[in-house]
Amino acid sequence: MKIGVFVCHCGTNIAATVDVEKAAKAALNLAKVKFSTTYKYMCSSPGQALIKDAIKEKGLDRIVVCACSPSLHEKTFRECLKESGINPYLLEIANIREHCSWVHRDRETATRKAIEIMKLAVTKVTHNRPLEKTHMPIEKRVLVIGGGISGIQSAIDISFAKFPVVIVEREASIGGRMARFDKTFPTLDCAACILTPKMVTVAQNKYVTLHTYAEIEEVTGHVGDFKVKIRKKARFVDTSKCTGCGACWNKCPAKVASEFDLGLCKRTAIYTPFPQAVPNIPVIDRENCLYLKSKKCGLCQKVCPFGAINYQMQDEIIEEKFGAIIVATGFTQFDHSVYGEYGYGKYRDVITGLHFERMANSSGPTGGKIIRPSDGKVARDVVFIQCVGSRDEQKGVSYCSRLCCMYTAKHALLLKEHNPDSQAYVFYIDIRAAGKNYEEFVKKVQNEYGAVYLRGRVSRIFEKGGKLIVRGADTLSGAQIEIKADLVVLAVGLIAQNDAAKLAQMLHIPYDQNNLFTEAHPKLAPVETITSGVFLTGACQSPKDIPDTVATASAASVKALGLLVQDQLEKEPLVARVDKNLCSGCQACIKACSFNAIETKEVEDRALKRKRTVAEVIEGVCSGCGNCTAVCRMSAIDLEGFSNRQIMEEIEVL
Amino acid sequence: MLRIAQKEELQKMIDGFLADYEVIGPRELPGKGIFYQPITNAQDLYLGERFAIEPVKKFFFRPSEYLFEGGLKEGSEFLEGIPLAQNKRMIIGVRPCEARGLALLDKIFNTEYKDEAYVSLREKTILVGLSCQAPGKDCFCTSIGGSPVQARGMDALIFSAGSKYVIEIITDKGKDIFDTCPKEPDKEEIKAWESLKEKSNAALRKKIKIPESLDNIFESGYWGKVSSACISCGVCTYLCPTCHCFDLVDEERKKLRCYDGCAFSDFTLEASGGNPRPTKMERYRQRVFHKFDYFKKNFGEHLCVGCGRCIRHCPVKMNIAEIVDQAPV
Amino acid sequence: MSEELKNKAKELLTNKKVDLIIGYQRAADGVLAAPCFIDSQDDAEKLIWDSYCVYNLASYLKDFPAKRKGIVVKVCDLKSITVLLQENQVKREELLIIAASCPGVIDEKRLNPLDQQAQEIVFAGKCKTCKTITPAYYDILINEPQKNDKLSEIGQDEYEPVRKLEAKSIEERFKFWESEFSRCIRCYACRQICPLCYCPKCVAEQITPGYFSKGVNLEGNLSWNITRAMHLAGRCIDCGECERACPVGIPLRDINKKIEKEIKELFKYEAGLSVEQKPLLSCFDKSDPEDFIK
Amino acid sequence: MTGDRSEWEPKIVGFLCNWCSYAGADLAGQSRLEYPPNVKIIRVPCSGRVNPLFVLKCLSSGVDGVLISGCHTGDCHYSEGNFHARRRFTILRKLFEYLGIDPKRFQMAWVSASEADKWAKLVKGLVEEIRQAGPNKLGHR
Repeated sequence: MKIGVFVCHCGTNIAATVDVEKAAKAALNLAKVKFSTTYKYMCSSPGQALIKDAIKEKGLDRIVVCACSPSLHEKTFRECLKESGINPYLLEIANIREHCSWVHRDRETATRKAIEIMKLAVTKVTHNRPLEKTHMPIEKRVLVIGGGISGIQSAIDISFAKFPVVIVEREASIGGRMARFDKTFPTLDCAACILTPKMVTVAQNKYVTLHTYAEIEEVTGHVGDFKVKIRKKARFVDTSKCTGCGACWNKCPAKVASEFDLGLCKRTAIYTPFPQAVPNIPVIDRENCLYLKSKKCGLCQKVCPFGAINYQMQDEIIEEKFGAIIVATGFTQFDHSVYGEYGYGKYRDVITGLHFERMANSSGPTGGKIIRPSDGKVARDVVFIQCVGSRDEQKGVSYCSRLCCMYTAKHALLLKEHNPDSQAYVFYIDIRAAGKNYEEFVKKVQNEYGAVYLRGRVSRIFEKGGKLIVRGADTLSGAQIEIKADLVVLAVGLIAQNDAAKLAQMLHIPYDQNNLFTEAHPKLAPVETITSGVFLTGACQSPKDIPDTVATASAASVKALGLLVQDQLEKEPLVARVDKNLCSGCQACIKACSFNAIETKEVEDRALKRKRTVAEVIEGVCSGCGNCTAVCRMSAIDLEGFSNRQIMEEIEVL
Repeated sequence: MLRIAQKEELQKMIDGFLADYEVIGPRELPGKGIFYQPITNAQDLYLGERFAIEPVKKFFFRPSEYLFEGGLKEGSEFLEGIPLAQNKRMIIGVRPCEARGLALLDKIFNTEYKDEAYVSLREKTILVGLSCQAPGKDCFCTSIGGSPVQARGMDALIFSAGSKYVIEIITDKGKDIFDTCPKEPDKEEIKAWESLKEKSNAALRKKIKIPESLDNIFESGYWGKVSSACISCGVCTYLCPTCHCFDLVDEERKKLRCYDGCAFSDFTLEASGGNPRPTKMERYRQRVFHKFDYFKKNFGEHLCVGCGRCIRHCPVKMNIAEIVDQAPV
Repeated sequence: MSEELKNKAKELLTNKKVDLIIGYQRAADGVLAAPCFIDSQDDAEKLIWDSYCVYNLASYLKDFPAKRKGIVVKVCDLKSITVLLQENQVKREELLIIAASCPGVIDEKRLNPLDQQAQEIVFAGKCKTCKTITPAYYDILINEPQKNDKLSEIGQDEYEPVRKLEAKSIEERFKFWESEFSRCIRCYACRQICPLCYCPKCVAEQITPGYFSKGVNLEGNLSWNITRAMHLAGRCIDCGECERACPVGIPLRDINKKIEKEIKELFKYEAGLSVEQKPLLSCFDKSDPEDFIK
Repeated sequence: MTGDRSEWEPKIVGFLCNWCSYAGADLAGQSRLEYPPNVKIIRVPCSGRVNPLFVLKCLSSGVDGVLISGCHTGDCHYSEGNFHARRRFTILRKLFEYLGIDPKRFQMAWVSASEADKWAKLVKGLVEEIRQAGPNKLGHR
């Protein structure tokens, strides 16, 4: 072994405080160091040429560069080694600038320390091994979990690049929350008008497969090779025969509250959630179908001209492989019944923003009339209350739900448009209208639509004389306020889906105390997760409005496509490795790995003459954090580039 | 040559030794047992009947010893022996079996091949023994050529006789140190001493028979059976006054010699990963054969002194005496 | 009880329910017990069960891979089997657990080595505070579980020795342990007897790299004993075998108990409670205390 | 073992995670913050990489103090490594205390990539604390 040590002056950055010549000379006293020299700027072209020449002339096979932090030029010098025909991982950087010359003033002290840092690097490089980047095949298909606007957008983007994509949506139709909206802020586009074409696009796209009324059952494998079991719930309607003619739901006698319309109207037991459903094929709700419950009725089967109704249908589990997964499972609404001051959810005329949205919608349950659900009278005085469940650590969640300020403003505007005689009152804590044309929109609602904004909280709502008495404070004027309202609309917060944690566990992605999925980095990797190949979009990560949701959907798609366009997956080789002779198979590492990068493998133990189960690292998945190595009691698992031997010897030479 | 001393006189002599020697002797650690340790005055000594857990072997063939250091210093290679201990030592209270153990170890480390570390420690040390009068239930020295009153390997041997001590001087070294004790026992006292020796011998009740040779049962299934309880620890070998297997290890820049034992699973493990003694059966058989067959063939006597330590301290009560006694020869 | 055990054992071996039974027999001295391995019904006569059956036989399970093993266990030993199952070292279907009602076992160290007769029984420290009577699970239960009422004095603090040491100054504690560890001869009896020390090659034996000195000196002995304790953190079920096996009387249980106490207080974790439990050091809680971290 | 106390300078080993603490120390350099030279840095990918055996090795090799520094909880580059490290070393530290090993000799800190100032102060404080604790007598140097 011939180690070369190259000490950089970095102009005067290093040389002013560290005696670089002395350091270079000291290097020659270290075991296996055969050459050392200094240069003004080692990272410059002549500097690199110096290293390359020395490698050639002196036959060096391992290099230590004493210079700046490895975060700056480790890559540069690895490349330099590669060009000289040495494996790029046979390099160590001794950080004698940031960690030495820049933090010490005394020349002697700094020189002594620089030599010690160099000694560490020389010791470490002695045990570096030549490594090659690893390659793994990629299944060139993407799974999108959730068929709301975010999943739809992701699927469209991926299909655009001509890769197959599968959407799994648990409802009977794709469309998600956005399908229930009337207008969108701040432009007041009709939600259906912009969403429906996208829904149709995915439905007709040959690269997109839709599995509606389906759920994820199990996820195994890893990036490039996820194996996913999908439960296709029994629809009791043969999708290949049904044309969506509607004969069945027109005849169905069982009526239940419509989930899509939040109970504002009824639907039948065989139903599509809404008229523009994609696919436009109904499902039979097994809890409420008279035939499935008690073998009575059977009307739908009789009236179906295509014989599409099949009461014997069973759930089906299919298994498919994917290279990447996009999680677009969205959000659900905060349940405001925990608020006693708003009547524990028992007043029929205290509704949520989404109810309002449905009422405002011309194809909605009230045909676009904004009324009091209790008596059907037109709502005139309407109180909007913001931050219900949001920004409330006691009863709700601590975070801001981000969209409520905007949708409340939109509602106040829609109210005026629908009921010109009406008056909107908005109780708020702060107005958060940070978005393009958002502030202007709120101003417009206040100034042109006459919405009265009251800064303060509502202390109580109670019924009196057919009206809702809303008591609250206007903290700006200091006045106590009492409003006789026809309708109260609560801007309830956005929270994670009830089963979000379960899905996160299946995907091995972390989630926070609110069950919102955690991105790999809050700033620099906002749509990635720590599980390589799993990406996040939309409100499953944190509350997002439609533009942000669509943006993250496209971002996640690009990340997924970035994987798919590669011939093979390339991974840094600084990963953990198991010495199967030392491994007891206790699986402590498997249970400790955040990345699910270790699996079990059966091997023949020649000494014991029997089969043994040991751990094995999936190189393509391992992130190289090394946690497993410290968990392993028998030190059977080690980390390339930061091996036990290297660290132990580094300690020894200190 | 015999001497006799009152308890106080003996203690005074021992206190006198402290000026010239590092004096080591059995001390009682409450709740733990008896341990050989340096003493600072004669009162520290435990001169009762209980045995020290570890034999005196460790003061000569040390549990671990740095032999030399080498590497790079200022760019050039160096190799330095680690200096041998120079001070004079005396170990008081050594049992006949342990001293005999040293005599056996001498055959290994101080005959043809001279182990510098061992030899220097042997030469620098005076051994003063203490006879056994109430041997333990696991003792079987008389079955293997020893006895509770045997003086082999010692410089002097002390017998506790009521309020007095009879001192049997064996070597010149022994004579030198007990010069300060002028009193010789009278006839009565000698008679009492001789009957004491007889009684001591009789008190050792456990007798075992040791086969002439184990050759024909090397392949016997017996070894698998008797070794099944073995947990492969080092208690029997480390506490044995005669076991002397060792391992050499590189530690940083030093070469370390430390005890090895045939019970350990990596005993005779080769660098290739192969091991001629892969299971505890082969290793336990090796232990018995080494002690009761090979050593006799090579050195004329068994490599066991019948002290019973390996039986007494075996965490799973393996009993080599019974195993040898019942060997199906 | 021994009779009941013998009969059960014969039945199991005759009906080929197991290939062998790991149990206890009388030792050669006629007083103490020793482990035994019974594979024929005739040998089943050897089996005994009484207060001399100190050993945790779970250590022997690894010696018989792929065999159906009957094993005689006490309540405390059973927990080590739970950990072995949790750590995939044995297969439940290869085990037939014969739980023996335990009256408490003797403290071997208190027996006078010079006395050749049977002596009065002094119970082991672990038994004095053992409150568990019924084994968590088993295949066969020998005799109704009942506890010697001299034992399990309710209210006795199992961590008393630990607390006593904690109350000392840091210098006193160091002196205490320095002296205790100074006797360590590195025979590794503590490791070999431990049912949970099953590593194919202990870090103490590894050489490239060597993790700590093999020398019998303060740094080597301290490193070994700390490593042993750390590797049992969240796994040790306090069978006390390490301390019993230690020929030089190092109070190893006091170290194990310290860690047991800390992890109970800090992480609400107890070893050997269930097979499904995640290992202590393979998991964490985001709210784990961190008051010492700067 | 180090002899004369007046000449003795504390020797400290710092295991720094690559993503936060190592970068924090880099920033201290970029900000030209001055601090004592006693801490020798061993770069590791994550505080979770640090094996208690490394700490033992340090203390038995005569190192006077050991520092493990990682990302603040929740900021770990690998998401959870520092949580694992925290639990692991909480136990080790408790054990050290119990065995009479001065807990000052084994410390942990969370230093982010932006906390150059915290890093410099940490080193200063650490060196002072170890200086007061005196030379480590466990080790063989």
